Amino acid sequence: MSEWEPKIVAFLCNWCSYGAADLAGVSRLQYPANIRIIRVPCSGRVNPKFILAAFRSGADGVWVSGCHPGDCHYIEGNLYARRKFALLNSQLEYTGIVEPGRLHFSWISSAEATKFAEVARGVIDAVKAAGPARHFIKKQAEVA
Amino acid sequence: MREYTERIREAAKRLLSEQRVDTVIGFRRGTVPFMNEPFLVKSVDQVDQLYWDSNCGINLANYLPKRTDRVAVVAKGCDSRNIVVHLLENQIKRDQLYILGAPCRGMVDKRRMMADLKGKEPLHAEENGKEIKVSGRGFQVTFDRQTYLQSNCAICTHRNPVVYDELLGDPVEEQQGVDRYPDVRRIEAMSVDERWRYFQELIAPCIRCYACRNACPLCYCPTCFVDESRPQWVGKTIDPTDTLTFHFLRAYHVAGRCTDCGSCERACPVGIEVRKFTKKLEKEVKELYGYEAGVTPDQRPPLDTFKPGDPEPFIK
Amino acid sequence: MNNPYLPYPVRIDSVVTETEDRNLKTFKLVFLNPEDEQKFKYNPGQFAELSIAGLGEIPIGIATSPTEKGFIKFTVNKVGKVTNHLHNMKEGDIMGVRGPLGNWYPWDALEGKNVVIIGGGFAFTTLRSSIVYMLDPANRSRFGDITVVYGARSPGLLLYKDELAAWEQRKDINMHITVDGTDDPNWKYNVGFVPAVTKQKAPSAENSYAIICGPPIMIKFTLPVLTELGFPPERIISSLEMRMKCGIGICGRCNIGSEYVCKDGPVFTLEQLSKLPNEY
Amino acid sequence: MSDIYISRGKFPEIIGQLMARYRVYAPVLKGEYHEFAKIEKTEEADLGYQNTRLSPKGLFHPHAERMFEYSLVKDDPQAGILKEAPKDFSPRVVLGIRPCDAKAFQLDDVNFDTTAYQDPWWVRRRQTTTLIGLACNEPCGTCFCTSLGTGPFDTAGLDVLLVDTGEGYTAQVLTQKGKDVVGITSGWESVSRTVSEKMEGLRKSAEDSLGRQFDFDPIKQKDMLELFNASFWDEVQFACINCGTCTFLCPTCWCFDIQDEVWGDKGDRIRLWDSCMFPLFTFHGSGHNPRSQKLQRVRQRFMHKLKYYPDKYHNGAACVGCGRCVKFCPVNIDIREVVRRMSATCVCPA
Repeated sequence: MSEWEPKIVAFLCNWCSYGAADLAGVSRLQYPANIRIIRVPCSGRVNPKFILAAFRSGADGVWVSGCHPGDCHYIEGNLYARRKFALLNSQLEYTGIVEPGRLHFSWISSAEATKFAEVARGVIDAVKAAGPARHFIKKQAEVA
Repeated sequence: MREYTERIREAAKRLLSEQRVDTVIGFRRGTVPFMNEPFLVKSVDQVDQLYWDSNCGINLANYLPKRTDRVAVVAKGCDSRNIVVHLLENQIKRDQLYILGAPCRGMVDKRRMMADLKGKEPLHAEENGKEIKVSGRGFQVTFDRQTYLQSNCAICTHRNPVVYDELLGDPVEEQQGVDRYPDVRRIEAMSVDERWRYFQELIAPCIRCYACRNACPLCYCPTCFVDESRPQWVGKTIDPTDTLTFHFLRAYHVAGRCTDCGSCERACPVGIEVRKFTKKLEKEVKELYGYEAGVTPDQRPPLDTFKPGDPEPFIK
Repeated sequence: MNNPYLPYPVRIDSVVTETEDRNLKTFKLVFLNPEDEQKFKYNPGQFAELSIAGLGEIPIGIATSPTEKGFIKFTVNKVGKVTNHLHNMKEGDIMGVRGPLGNWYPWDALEGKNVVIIGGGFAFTTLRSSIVYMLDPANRSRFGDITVVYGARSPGLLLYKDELAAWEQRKDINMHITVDGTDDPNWKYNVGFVPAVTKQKAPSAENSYAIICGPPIMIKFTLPVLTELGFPPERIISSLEMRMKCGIGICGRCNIGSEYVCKDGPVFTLEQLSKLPNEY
Repeated sequence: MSDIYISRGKFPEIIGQLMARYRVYAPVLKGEYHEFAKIEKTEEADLGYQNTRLSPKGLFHPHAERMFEYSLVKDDPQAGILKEAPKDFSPRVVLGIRPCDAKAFQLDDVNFDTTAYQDPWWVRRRQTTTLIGLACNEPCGTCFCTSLGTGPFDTAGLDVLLVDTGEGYTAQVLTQKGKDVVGITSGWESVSRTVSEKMEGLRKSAEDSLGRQFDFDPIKQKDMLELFNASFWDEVQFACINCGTCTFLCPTCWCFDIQDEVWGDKGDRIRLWDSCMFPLFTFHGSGHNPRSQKLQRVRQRFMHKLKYYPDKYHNGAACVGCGRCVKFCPVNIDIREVVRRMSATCVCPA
């Protein structure tokens, strides 16, 4: 059997991190292929339900990336998102739903292809260290 | 607390007959011990049904959103904070409200008294100052009110209403030096697997009746996320992952808005300490953004605003 | 024990888009097991639960008549989770059908009577079933005059356009097709709302029954017209819609007063409805 | 068959004998409350209980249960075709059920087991289950069974009725099923006169303590629409928060939802309790909701139990007076008060 490879869902802002991913690709920067990208219009669009849905569906890790504070295409979407994610992040760890190393947030501009590849590698390493998702996966309903 | 009964009746009578308000929301005496029923008074002849004692733990702010009449409402400290939250969220207008502030010494916890009765059924309960006399078939016990406060009331730091039009009694002394979060710290200190097990066991008895959600004044969404079908975020059965998703998101939806009124926990028919979910968020909001829900009528709720320098140690 | 919740497996034989807004499609279904077709004996006016594994079930009126053999048809409006998925299904796909369910138009009572059928929009499905049933050579003599008033908002929103045209040519049925409005210069039928057209065509109430299905607003304004024409409440028949799950009077969802719409209905006379709470 | 008796000391042996042949469900203390659960050891059964917090309806109609399973694998010829989910229908005994709850199953039978349709899961569980009841010597303050045609010693729906007479239990065998279960047990003796007198005394004191708390009959006579349009619903409904506590705890609330759940390429069709208190219950696909208002939903619950059901089945109210909704309603809506209002001779206009 081949070695376990984590599945990571990445919600990337269309105006920055998604562009960085594109640029990283065009620039032939290397990072492992564990990341499934979902393009969103803004990190502020990432509803916490999306993140829970990813984990419920069996994602081993989730990564949300948006524009640097002050650079939001919609002026302040990422600043609202930052508060939202701060609370979500701590509550997910508090309830034991998400172990440390599974949920990641970053600010990456569209020019930062190198940072994108670096963070991607970091995210993958951290999720690998956390191991396959165990806690919060919806399988067959536990009913009579 | 019973002394408020007369004052509530007097105020209701006055406000209705002077046509200051169209209705009055208070409680009437329950049909079983330790329970009172939220009650809408529409005319002066109903006023004498109004009642107050230490079993008025249901948050009356829950009955305010979308009301169109001029309404007087009896409000404890927590209720008044939820009224502030409603005002901030445009659920009701200040000028249609007449707030009868009830400085509060805490509501009693039916569940703990029942537990200490060890299966004996209380048939009558009468509150007298600091004591609650309970009697049933062949027994009589006296409970000390203070000892049997709801756990949220025991750590309450806003016993006096924060907004009101008149007070039903002199302000009570606020509790000083209260440690609000020993239980949160205890859970924080656990390992991640222990925390996971702790919350799994906590919600195991849940029957998905949504009493916690519906007793909460903050849960007024026209369609709750559990009822959405396209996409369906969460299954409707008592599957543990679905039940946890519900409790997690319910708590998250009240982050920065929850006043720790304890209605959710009080309403739960199976005795789940659902505040274990909300209190951590309350603590985080206080630590990260210095915000306490429902205390400041002129400050936006923490998730409806931001500061350029908000802490972001978790972001790469 | 026979399990009334278990759908019969069926194959989608064809899909026809009925209306120009593409929100209504007719699905022709063929039973995978021929013996299931024998068990699925129905009367015009009944409905069935269409079942799609992974999504759920929807109660839909049966659009075919029992005189049409070898298949059943359902015309489905695209509104929710199941119907949206169904609209994307193709010929050859497997799904399920559970039924027939509910009661039907009172065919015994209608025997020897004139039948006035009034329909609006996509509520024409079980009415189509009824018309085909009555026009069947084996049945036509059992009924008196058949009058149909059928309206839609525009010509493109009428269902079963080919059949409507064919019925227009027949002598043994009085067709009054109408639209609320149209800019089609070649439109050869009526223009006007169903209540107005009903009033204008004034079908006789003598020895007659009226079956009326359509949007609530149409029913609301047509009922006074029928009363004026002399139809008593016990001779005005309608079919209710309710949210349903089990379809067999057990799950409790479609309860109105002492009736379960799925089992005791969906067909009620106006007289029966007047004795029930109006929670529908 | 005349009544039989067993001393308290020997009773655990009876439970043991039952467990050897049946799956035995009994009240088990979990946390602060009892609930019916399958017992593995005789001592788990706690017949000293008052009543369970959740009604035992879950024994026949679980909160959520898998009805069908199916594959969604693309090339599987059976994909999308529903198959009945396997279940354990081996014989079982429910020990210590209260007469009110047993009566509730009878009331529910007319819904699940009709001439037109039989709910296969309900019916099979009913067929394979023997109910050994336990009379209520000390009814709760919230009980009102005697006002609705049942009672603390009622035998309706039971196969055997036990009465705890202090030093032991008497057993009244009521059906063939009851005979069969008692037949495999041993250690019974005949009922002495003292025990028999004691039992009568217990019955009388239990029934007297309940009294007749309201008169249900006038509701039967009243016009449905008059009750439906009565003005008191406005006051009844005010406190309601539209949670599902009353319906989920109620032994005669059977309404359910059916949901499909998919995981990977497999799926289940599941049925689960639903509540007429929830707005979604009647929400049409079109967006129309015939019971969009709280008042309509509160009225539906009480009317269904107290008027629609009696009118449909002529079987009395769909309420057995167990008092669970009274005890656990978070806002103290008391069905006894509602019955009194509904049965009051003058329903005065608003």
